[in-house]
Amino acid sequence: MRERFLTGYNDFVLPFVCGMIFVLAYCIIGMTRIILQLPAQDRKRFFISLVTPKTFFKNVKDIFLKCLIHVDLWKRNKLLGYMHSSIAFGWFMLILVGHIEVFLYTSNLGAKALYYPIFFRYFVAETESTMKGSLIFFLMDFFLLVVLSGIALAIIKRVRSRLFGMRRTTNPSFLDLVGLYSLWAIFPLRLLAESFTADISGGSFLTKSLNYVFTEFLSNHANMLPAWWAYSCALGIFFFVLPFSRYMHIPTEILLIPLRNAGIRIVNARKGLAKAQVYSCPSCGLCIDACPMVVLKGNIRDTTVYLNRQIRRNNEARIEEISDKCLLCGKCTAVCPVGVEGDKLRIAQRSVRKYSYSPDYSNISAEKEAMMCNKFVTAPNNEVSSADNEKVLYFAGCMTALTPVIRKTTESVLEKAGVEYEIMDKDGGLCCGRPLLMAGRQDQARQLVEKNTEIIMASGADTLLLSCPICYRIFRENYTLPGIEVIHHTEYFERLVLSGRLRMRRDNTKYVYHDPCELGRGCGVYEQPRNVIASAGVLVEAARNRKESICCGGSLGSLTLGFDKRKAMTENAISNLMAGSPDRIVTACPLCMSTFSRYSDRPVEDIAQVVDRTSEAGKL
Amino acid sequence: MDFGFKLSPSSAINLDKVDLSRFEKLHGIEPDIIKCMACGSCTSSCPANRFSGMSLRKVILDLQRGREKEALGMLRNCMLCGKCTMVCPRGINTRHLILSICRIYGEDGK
Amino acid sequence: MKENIVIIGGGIAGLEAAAQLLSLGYKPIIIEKSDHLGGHVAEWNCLFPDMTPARDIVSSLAARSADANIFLNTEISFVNKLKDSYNIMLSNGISIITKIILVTTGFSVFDAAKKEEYGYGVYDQVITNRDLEHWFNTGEDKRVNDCGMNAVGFVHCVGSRDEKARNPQCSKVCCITAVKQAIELKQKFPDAMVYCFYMDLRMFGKKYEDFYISAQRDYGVRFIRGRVSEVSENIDGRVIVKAEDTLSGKPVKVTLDLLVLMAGMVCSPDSTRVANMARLPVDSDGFLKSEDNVADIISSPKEGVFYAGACTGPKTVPETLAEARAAALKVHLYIKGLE
Amino acid sequence: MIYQGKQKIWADYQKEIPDNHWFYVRSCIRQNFFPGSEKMFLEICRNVLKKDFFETEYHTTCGGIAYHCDTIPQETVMTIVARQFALMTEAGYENYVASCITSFGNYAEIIETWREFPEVETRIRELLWKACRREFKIPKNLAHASDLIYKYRNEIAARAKYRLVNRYTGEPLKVVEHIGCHYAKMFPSKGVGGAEYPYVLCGMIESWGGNVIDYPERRHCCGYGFRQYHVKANRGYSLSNTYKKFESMEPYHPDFILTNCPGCPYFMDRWQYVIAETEGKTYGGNGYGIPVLTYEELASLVLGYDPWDIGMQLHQVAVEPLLDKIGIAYDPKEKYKGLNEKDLMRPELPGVLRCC
Repeated sequence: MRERFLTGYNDFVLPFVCGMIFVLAYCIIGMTRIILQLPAQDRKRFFISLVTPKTFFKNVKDIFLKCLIHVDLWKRNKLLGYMHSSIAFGWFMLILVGHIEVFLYTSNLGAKALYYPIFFRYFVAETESTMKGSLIFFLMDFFLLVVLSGIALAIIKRVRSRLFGMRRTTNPSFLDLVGLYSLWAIFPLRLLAESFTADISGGSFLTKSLNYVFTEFLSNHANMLPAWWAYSCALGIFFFVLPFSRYMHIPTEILLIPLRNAGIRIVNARKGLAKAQVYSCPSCGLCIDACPMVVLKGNIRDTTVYLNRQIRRNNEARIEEISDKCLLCGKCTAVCPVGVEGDKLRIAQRSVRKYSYSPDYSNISAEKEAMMCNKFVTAPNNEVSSADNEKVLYFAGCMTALTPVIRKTTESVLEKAGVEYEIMDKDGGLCCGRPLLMAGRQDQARQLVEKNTEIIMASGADTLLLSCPICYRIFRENYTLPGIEVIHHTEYFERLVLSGRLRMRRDNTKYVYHDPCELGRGCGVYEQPRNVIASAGVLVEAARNRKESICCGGSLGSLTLGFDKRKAMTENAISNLMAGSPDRIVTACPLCMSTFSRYSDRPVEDIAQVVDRTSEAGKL
Repeated sequence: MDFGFKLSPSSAINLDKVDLSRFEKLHGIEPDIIKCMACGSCTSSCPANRFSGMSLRKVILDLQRGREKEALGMLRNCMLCGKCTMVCPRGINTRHLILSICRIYGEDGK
Repeated sequence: MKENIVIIGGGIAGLEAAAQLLSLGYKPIIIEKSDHLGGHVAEWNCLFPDMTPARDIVSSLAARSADANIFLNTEISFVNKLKDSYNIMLSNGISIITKIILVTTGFSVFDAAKKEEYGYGVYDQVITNRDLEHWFNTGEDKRVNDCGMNAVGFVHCVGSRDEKARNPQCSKVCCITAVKQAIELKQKFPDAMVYCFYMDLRMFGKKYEDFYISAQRDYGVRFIRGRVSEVSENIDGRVIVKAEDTLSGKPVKVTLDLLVLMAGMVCSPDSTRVANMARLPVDSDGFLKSEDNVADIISSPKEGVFYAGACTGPKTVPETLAEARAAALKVHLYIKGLE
Repeated sequence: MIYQGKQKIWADYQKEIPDNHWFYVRSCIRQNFFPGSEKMFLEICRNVLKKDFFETEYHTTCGGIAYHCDTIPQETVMTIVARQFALMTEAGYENYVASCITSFGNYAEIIETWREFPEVETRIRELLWKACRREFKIPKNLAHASDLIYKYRNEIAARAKYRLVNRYTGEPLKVVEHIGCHYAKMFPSKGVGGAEYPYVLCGMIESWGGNVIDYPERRHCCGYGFRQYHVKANRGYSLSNTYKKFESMEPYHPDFILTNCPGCPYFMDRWQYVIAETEGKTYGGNGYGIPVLTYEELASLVLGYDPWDIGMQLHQVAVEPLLDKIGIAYDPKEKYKGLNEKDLMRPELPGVLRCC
């Protein structure tokens, strides 16, 4: 090993060095700002999590698996996974092996440490004849090949994204394109530059072979310098563009993972975690295909990836438009490989809206309301009466009032099972607060939560039964009801069936179960309803189900989508359910039910109807 | 001089004098507002009706008649639950309408 | 085919029936009191819901029925019942013996001046739906002020559904006509505020509801549910309209530059006169009485006398045309039966 | 305004008013409000126009106010009216003229009811017979006293000393006419000119040289509305109605208001004072109010009677500016001197409304 130049310096390193310094400084400042923007409590929690061994290892593992290997993408599509991990992991290994190489062979680097690992082959002549040398040469060439294969796939993906399981991809912004092309250019240029130098500095199967080809045509070594310049420039351009392009996700995600592992939630619409999420967005466009609104082409630009872009640009008008239109089904969050929470991010945007008039519920007497729901009725069927005498308070919810069959059949099931129950909203009741929360009116939602809490606590119930997933979610997430179990009727029915208090008659009816957004993605309830339905008939699955279930289009989440705009979404969701050609569509949400029944060609039922029809009183 | 009685304010709505500038602003954002045909479905399904007499039909009408105070009084207990959106035969996006009213009208909006 | 068929009235019902009868090989006689064919429709500008020019309808009808014997400016002096036919004496001295009379005498527009509180004929800025159509056609009406049209009102049900006007029935077409005219005025004066004062909106026909929604959404016509109770004139000559806004339960008052009264349909005096001469019964609503109001609206209780169009009650143009065609067929079958 | 349109309507509402031989009944309240009016009516009809007007001291109220206040049932009011008719029948008259608008409306309503439901009339005849052994005939002609002055308007104009012309400008005086609600709103055909555009006062004004002005709230009630004024809690509502009328007529600057009802002139006169005191607003020129005259007062003034002899000093709103405009001679010193030369004493002057 020998230094080729005494100075160990050439001007061509400048673009790279400047870019590197710039991007490092930018990232450090940015990271500090994000951390400072966190509320004091969250910041403390974050720092503690960094030094807690459990979260520390989780962080390392997550960063490795997510940022380098992209496991989520592997799960989705092998080719897509390979493309991403080959570039990320390959590059990472190039950097890592490059550094190892530098530290192995040179001492007292000084300022050279900045660029030596990158341009080692130019400054240092090596021989591949030693074992050590040949291994490193081989590794470097190998990982370069890996990256190059990734780049090749990336180029193919630009043209044929369907091969990668993506119907639509993001329309890149100008700087994204600059970043993209410079990234694409980096590795071929590196190959070129190193190949030129391979006969002097040494190389392996890739660079050396290319060098032989080059010497046939371009024997003059003076040609090598422009190649190194080009390589350095590509790197420099990439680094300069990085903070302003989607590639900012590379450094930001490393911050986002520990933040998320620390259990921090979005508080401010634009600062702290929200900012980390926005900058973590790689613009991959997976959320575009996921979005139920995209059946209408006009809505493509209202998906999460574009929200992130507009937030980065501070385009307030578009931010408002995008965040108000969303159905808040949460599917983009579910599919996002970096963990951008599209729904919560939007709610946060909605919550900063200025209103000159605000509702206020202080005039509503919780006491009076509670008086109306504290007379628990024991079902006439005493044979199966519960031994533990649980008192079930059934909150049907606003939407259920428009689909009274759900309430009626739920009551009927409760009676069959001999449950002692009382209805909380016989005469309307209060809203659970979730619609207000989704509209970003958090103070108002909080007031309703407090009122309802008072009512429920005063009722003397020990179980709160809900048939509306919208209510269920807020009751689980935002209510504190000590001593009271909050349960959705799908879960409760499963319990009744398992405990034998209900006996199901199974027949050959084919049911497909639609996962309501708020129940599935929102609360993680997937299996219980399926178990119940499977005991009533034949359960078939939709093309996309569970976490990837498609919103019915009726969601309260969207503030601006008009009735006429939702039809296509509902029809798309129905066609998704038709994959197993079911006889009946079953759901567990009053809103999904009324939305589907509007356009469906076959019966749409709530799970309560199915259970009521196919069950009889069991024995304990 | 106190006679023990005085002029009672007119209860009539004088459309010539009603200031509709805020309504026009609202109409700009919510063009569907005047599609309302006053069927009253929203009112009959409204859970807030019991508390503040909320009736979106009346709110829409009152805003057109310049009776803003009355309209906001009714809106006081609106819980944005969306039942009115579900039942509206004219497909008016009532929730967004209510949010827009809250943005345009009210104390600070004056 | 030498049977005489007398069609009384040269409105669209008469013309359509004549055209059909001509195509069946008859040569009907049309007796028209005025100097033009097409009746009320000829005075109209555009017809809902497709804004078809009324002129086109009338001229095509007139062209198709041109081969009939048409007597313009002719009234019926008397009708004598003979053994199995009628002797009809015309004002021009001609006498016709016929076994078949088709009454297509139509309706009259309610005289809006009878609703004194609206001030038609007293206030400068009060016109009727017919005046407005006339203005659409000719642009001539000094009551319509081309510049400075800030607010216009339409009063629905003028002389319809009104016991006081002795016209308890609904005139059927005024609601949609008001919506149509409101849209047309809004097109001419986009900045004007247009109010429709209605009791009920009866949008029963094909595409009427679309028309109504469009009037609200696209043209911003404001509908106020309440009947105008009185109209006064302001010091500047504009009219002040008072009504109850029944939906807010408040009296409402507004100053308008033009008030259009949607005068309804009443049985035309000519129908009544023909009915008297031919001894045809009159129904409780003042229109001619059919054999059966459900199954056989085009037959009169008298042998050989048939009805078509608005002489038996308010009707829209398509309904009238359909009835005229049905009546022509009925006449044809009746003649076949005679032979 | 299309004047011909109005004329067409007036032509439709002409009622038959016999020229002579009338049985006259007074109003309960007018003699207290403007006592000169009824006196002048008889004076003009009997002494100026030489007509036969019979009056009896035995007649009572028609029961109208009580009836409209829901304090007596319809049978009672009908029996009272039947007794009045009996007095007329006994006196040998067939034409019945009432001084009060509400009475006029009341009589018209009862006669119409009897026409529609003859069994009611039979029953009332029985009740009257049981009560006071009287029998009656339904009057052949029913008129309000203003109908007669309307009928005689041209004769009065022929004898007139003054015309309703502003003597400074030569312009006709601008006159607002106000018709009592019960005159024709219930039975348009019973009033001269119908209910929408009554002609009874317009006719007088036109024939005596004035100009009628039409203002938006022309039809509106003066605000008396028995149940409103008589209950003190509702009195503000009564006042508000008058206020609405004045606000509406204000831009036209009327010279005076002519009325034909007992309550209207009184309330439109007195409420101007209350409005001035509470709202600080006056409607005439220079802080004066708009004088409100009864048709008899106007007829007397036109005929040249001394304003103080016909009771003009009893008006709250000073009439002097009007008298000056017409050019009627009067002696300010005589204003508060009674007919018997006795001093009537001066009223306290209001704070806002300017009075002489």
